Amino acid sequence: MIQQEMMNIIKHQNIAKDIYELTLQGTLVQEMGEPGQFVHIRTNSGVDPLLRRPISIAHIDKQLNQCTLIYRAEGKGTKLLASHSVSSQVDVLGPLGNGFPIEEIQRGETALLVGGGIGVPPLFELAKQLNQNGVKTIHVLGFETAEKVFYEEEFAKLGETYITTVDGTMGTAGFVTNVIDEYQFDFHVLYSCGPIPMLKALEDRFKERKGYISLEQRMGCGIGACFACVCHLAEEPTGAAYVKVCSDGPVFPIGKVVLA
Amino acid sequence: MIQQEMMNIIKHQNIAKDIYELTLQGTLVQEMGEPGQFVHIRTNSGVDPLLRRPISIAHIDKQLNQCTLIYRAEGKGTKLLASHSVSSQVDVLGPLGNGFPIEEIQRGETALLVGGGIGVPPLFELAKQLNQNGVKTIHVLGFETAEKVFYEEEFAKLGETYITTVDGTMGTAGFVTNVIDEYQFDFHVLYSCGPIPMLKALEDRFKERKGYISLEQRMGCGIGACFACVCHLAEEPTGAAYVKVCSDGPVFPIGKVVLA
Amino acid sequence: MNRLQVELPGLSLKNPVMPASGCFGFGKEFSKLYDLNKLGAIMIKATTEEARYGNPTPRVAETPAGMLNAIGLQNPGLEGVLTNVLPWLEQFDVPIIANVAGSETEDYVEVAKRISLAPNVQALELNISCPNVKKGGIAFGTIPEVAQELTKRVKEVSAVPVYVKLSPNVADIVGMAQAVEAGGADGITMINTLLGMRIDIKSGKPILANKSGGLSGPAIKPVAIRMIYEVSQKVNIPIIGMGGIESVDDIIEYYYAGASAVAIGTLNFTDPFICPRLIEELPGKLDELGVHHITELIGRSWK
Amino acid sequence: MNRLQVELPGLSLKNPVMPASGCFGFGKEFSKLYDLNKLGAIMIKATTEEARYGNPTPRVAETPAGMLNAIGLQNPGLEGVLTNVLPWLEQFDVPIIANVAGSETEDYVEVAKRISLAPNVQALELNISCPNVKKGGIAFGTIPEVAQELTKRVKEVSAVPVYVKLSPNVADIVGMAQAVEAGGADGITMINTLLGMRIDIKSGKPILANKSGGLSGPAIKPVAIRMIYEVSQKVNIPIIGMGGIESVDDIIEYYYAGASAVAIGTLNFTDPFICPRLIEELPGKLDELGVHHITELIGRSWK
Ligand SMILES: Cc1cc2nc3c(=O)[nH]c(=O)nc-3n(C[C@H](O)[C@H](O)[C@H](O)COP(=O)(O)OP(=O)(O)OC[C@H]3O[C@@H](n4cnc5c(N)ncnc54)[C@H](O)[C@@H]3O)c2cc1C
Ligand SMILES: Cc1cc2nc3c(=O)[nH]c(=O)nc-3n(C[C@H](O)[C@H](O)[C@H](O)COP(=O)(O)OP(=O)(O)OC[C@H]3O[C@@H](n4cnc5c(N)ncnc54)[C@H](O)[C@@H]3O)c2cc1C
Ligand SMILES: Cc1cc2nc3c(=O)[nH]c(=O)nc-3n(C[C@H](O)[C@H](O)[C@H](O)COP(=O)(O)O)c2cc1C
Ligand SMILES: Cc1cc2nc3c(=O)[nH]c(=O)nc-3n(C[C@H](O)[C@H](O)[C@H](O)COP(=O)(O)O)c2cc1C
Ligand code: FES
Ligand code: FES
Repeated sequence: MIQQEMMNIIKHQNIAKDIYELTLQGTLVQEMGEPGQFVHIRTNSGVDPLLRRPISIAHIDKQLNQCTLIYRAEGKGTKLLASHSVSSQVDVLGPLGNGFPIEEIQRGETALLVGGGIGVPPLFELAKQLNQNGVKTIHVLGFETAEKVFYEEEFAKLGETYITTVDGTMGTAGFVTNVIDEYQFDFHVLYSCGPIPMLKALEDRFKERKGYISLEQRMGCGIGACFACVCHLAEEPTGAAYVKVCSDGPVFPIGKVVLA
Repeated sequence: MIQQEMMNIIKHQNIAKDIYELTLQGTLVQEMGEPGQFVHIRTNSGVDPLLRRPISIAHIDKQLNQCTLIYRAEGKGTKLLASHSVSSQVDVLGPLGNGFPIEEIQRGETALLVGGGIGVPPLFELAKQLNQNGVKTIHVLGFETAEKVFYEEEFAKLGETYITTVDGTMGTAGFVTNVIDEYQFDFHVLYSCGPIPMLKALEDRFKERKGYISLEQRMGCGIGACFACVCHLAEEPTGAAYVKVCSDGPVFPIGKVVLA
Repeated sequence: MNRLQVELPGLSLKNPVMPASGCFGFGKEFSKLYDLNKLGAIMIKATTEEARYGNPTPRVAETPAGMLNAIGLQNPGLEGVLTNVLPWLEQFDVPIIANVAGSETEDYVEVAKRISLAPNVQALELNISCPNVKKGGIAFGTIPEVAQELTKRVKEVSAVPVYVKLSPNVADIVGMAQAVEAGGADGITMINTLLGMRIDIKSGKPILANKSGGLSGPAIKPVAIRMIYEVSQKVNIPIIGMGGIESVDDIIEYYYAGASAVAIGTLNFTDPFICPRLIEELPGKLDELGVHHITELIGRSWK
Repeated sequence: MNRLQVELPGLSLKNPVMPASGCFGFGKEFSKLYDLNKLGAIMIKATTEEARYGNPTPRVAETPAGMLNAIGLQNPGLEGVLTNVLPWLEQFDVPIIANVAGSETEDYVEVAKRISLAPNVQALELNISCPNVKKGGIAFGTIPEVAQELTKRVKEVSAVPVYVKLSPNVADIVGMAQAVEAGGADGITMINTLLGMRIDIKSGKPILANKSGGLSGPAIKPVAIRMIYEVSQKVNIPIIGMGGIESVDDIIEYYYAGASAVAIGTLNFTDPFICPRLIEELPGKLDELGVHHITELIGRSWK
């Protein structure tokens, strides 16, 4: 069930250029399930900024009632969020949306996880849950530049991990697709989250394969009421049919929605 | 000279119901002179609240580069200000306006200081400076109720001090004028700051005497540029002549301006 | 006696707080968060004759103390609303105010006629901010004669009282209000959004795919208060006020200005529990103000 | 070459940033804070024929991300401005844009004729938001024909180019802009304030003594951007844009929308050093955007 809670900040640190890791504690964590869900965070108590910010859940620890978010402090809201100190509280609405279906892959099979930039965080909880289920995970993670890379070691502990940077300052130079095209990984299910061009490149390559992608969209409510975040369905790209990223997604099967 | 400075919060505490004492440090303190000047404080970094808040200077310590403000956390801005913690910074513009003329009274003479509510703070620095000049000060301080009384001991150290509370929970029940009418103090100069009805009552009683009152007015700029804070002159109550509370005041001689 | 009970044409409200149209969908999502029976009423999302997908995304952009939206009246169409939405809402003991939109007078008339017959629809809210296709895209809501005529036509067919929702994008709001009153409106709801735009610094293009959108939220509250203050003194029909409400103080301010009930839009996104929270806080506020019944506050600023 | 240099009718600006009328007095107070020579220009406070005290106080009220003002055009009158204010400003190498106001056409004409002859007044800014006394208080700025005629009359007597300042309180801002262009305006400044009100919860009365006032500040920026975006595509005269500017990003947004220069109003109160600060930050922003000269940005959102 969706809850609203003033969650306690347990840890809050800068882990790469403009990238922050935020650990929150509260009973809302008990409602979290699938990897790939997100929370909607109020970054300020006033009305400026007015809207909440959607941030994926990167790690869940139900025992401790804690979850971790990883976000980039870029605009007004996320910069304000970054200024919150440990032991203060933030207003969190969640968990929201539907995550990556982990039951779609069997023990012993291999999952290819492809993330770009701030699309990487939800893949961490996904990798953990898949590994717990005995699924082998291969991680291909793309970043802009070395100083923006995060969690490479954490991922490496869970499976083969390939880093790419656009400027070649770490790992393979170029995009995640460079690694994918080069290594031609053998996998059963693809899971991905990242910028639209990356997701499109993946769809082009793997449209016949089983796969799930997580989308971003500017949001109002985050719960399905305002119709800010709709996408057309691929089967009816100009019709009245739609899905909402916030409540039907953010994760959809490859090829289901029009990537605009 | 008026300066803008990010001043350090050295001390910040709740000293009575909704009343906070805030000690700031910065070079701007060196510009402070007359008691009764004020500073214009930005209570937030964003645009909500948009305007600065005018707060009187209650105490100046040039040696330590520190000044103290006393304010009531009531509305949006002052409540936000109250949430600032020690060692954080606030954006201060000041010192602004013209304070109480202390050279208008001689060593050995007596000053009657009358304050109401959050009009009391500037009288504290005034009392100190007058005492330094060898002027005797009598303080009549009015509050709503006992739990909102502050600085009664600090004032008592500097001279005879009478407290009034509207509900009679401390000191004389009623208004400052009750004490004034009862004791018929002998004084050379009156100095006062507080709500308009109080100032009017004082003007009624002492219009022939030498005295100075400090006014409040909703402000835009605080520096004399926006004309938000004007008052008519008593000699020409409907003409085009005016004074600005922020830059000509906030302190005016008794009888000079129309109290509206 | 219920201190928050408000009687308006067609609407017997247990309290005067309702979600504004378009900010609450058709109630389904919020019904998972709290009991919709707590609400005074529900203004459902605009219904048009045909189903609409609406505008391309991005459809929202944030602004200082506000937001822009250009949803484009996405809705399942009259048929869909009648068969799926309204029957589902019947489980709640809450009057429904159906927001009616269209591109031509005939659309409005058709939707109004049929939707007003639904058992739980107690009033219509005519969204006259829509551009009129036949008149070259000029909004119905900016020309008094056009708004009056539209109101009249809808009144002729509606089985329930008709509230007209005024657009603030006009020079003379009182003229508009008087025109719809003359057209037979039973009440007024105001304000709809102000027209606005935000441009992305990186791309140099408007953030909204639709380019411009409607500005809502606390930023527009002073505009709404001013308009309600003026209109309430010049018409004899009640006003449901909206625009940036975020606290009980805001509700009181709307009452003082001249509103008889209020709606909350954008703030449902920031705080999804805002409606029941403010309803709960209202009686305490009345105590603080020393009034027994909320209706005592109507128009105090000018009475 | 100066990357910020902008040439507009009558105005050769070393940079396109100037304080907006009414938010900077006549410059004296700010001259104590920084060197006014840094400014692109100064839009001085409205001048009327006779000296005015203006409205009773309170004259300002804060709103979410904005403020209301009802100063009421307080000023020392034409004579006072000519003898005291303008000569004092001659010490600065900054073009002065004189804001002209009145209650009747004749007032505007008289002020325009004489103030335009002052050596440092390089342009006039016609404040057409003032209520027209003869026309029953309807603002000049809400009726295109009236605005056009006023512009024409002022143009006939002015010794310098005339910019007309548009009020946003209209349904059709493009129509207004085209009317003043047809009247001979050399440029447009926009936007003036939106009409708004705040009511005090304790007293139940409007906070402003004047009841309603003009809404300014970041809250109105999306309205201004939308209007400039529309108007700049439909007129051939330059626009000086204003409304809630608080950062260089905002300046860039105004340029993208179609402005050729910008003015900063309310934010001078929040940050009295904002004008020189943003002027200093602008070149770095141009580098970031990869443009050499600021004029390259004009109208990018629609070009
Ligand atoms: C389902 C989902 C999950 C996400 N998970 C993460 C995550 O784990 N880590 C992370 O760093 N970011 C994540 N994002 C992106 C993140 O929401 C935006 O970067 C953030 O909202 C930008 O806010 P701001 O204050 O920095 O920018 P501003 O420019 O101040 O934002 C203005 C408005 O635009 C919206 N907006 C701007 N960029 C985006 C965007 N890319 N996607 C959606 N809305 C946007 C904001 O939410 C806000 O309403 C996610 C987005 C979605 C939709
Ligand atoms: C010269 C001067 C000196 C002052 N000194 C002190 C002091 O030492 N201690 C203290 O507690 N208060 C003082 N005040 C009053 C103080 O400025 C207001 O209480 C404060 O601005 C209210 O802000 P808020 O955020 O609580 O209220 P809000 O309701 O959020 O304020 C909204 C707007 O109204 C203005 N406003 C509201 N009340 C007043 C008021 N009484 N006077 C002026 N503006 C007001 C605010 O500045 C703001 O612009 C002084 C005022 C002036 C003019
Ligand atoms: C996302 C969104 C969608 C809206 N859709 C509609 C609509 O379909 N019909 C309508 O009359 N008003 C619509 N509105 C306007 C609101 O009902 C309301 O009049 C306006 O937003 C002002 O209130 P607020 O500031 O509380 O949001 C919409 C507003 C928003 C923010
Ligand atoms: C206190 C105040 C006084 C103003 N006085 C005038 C004026 O005399 N003439 C005028 O044309 N505009 C006047 N304005 C409007 C501003 O020049 C500007 O158009 C408007 O405030 C929008 O810009 P901003 O949001 O940056 O303030 C005034 C605005 C404020 C806040
Ligand atoms: S964000 Fe409101 S429906 Fe998705
Ligand atoms: S507050 Fe601006 S002139 Fe006094």
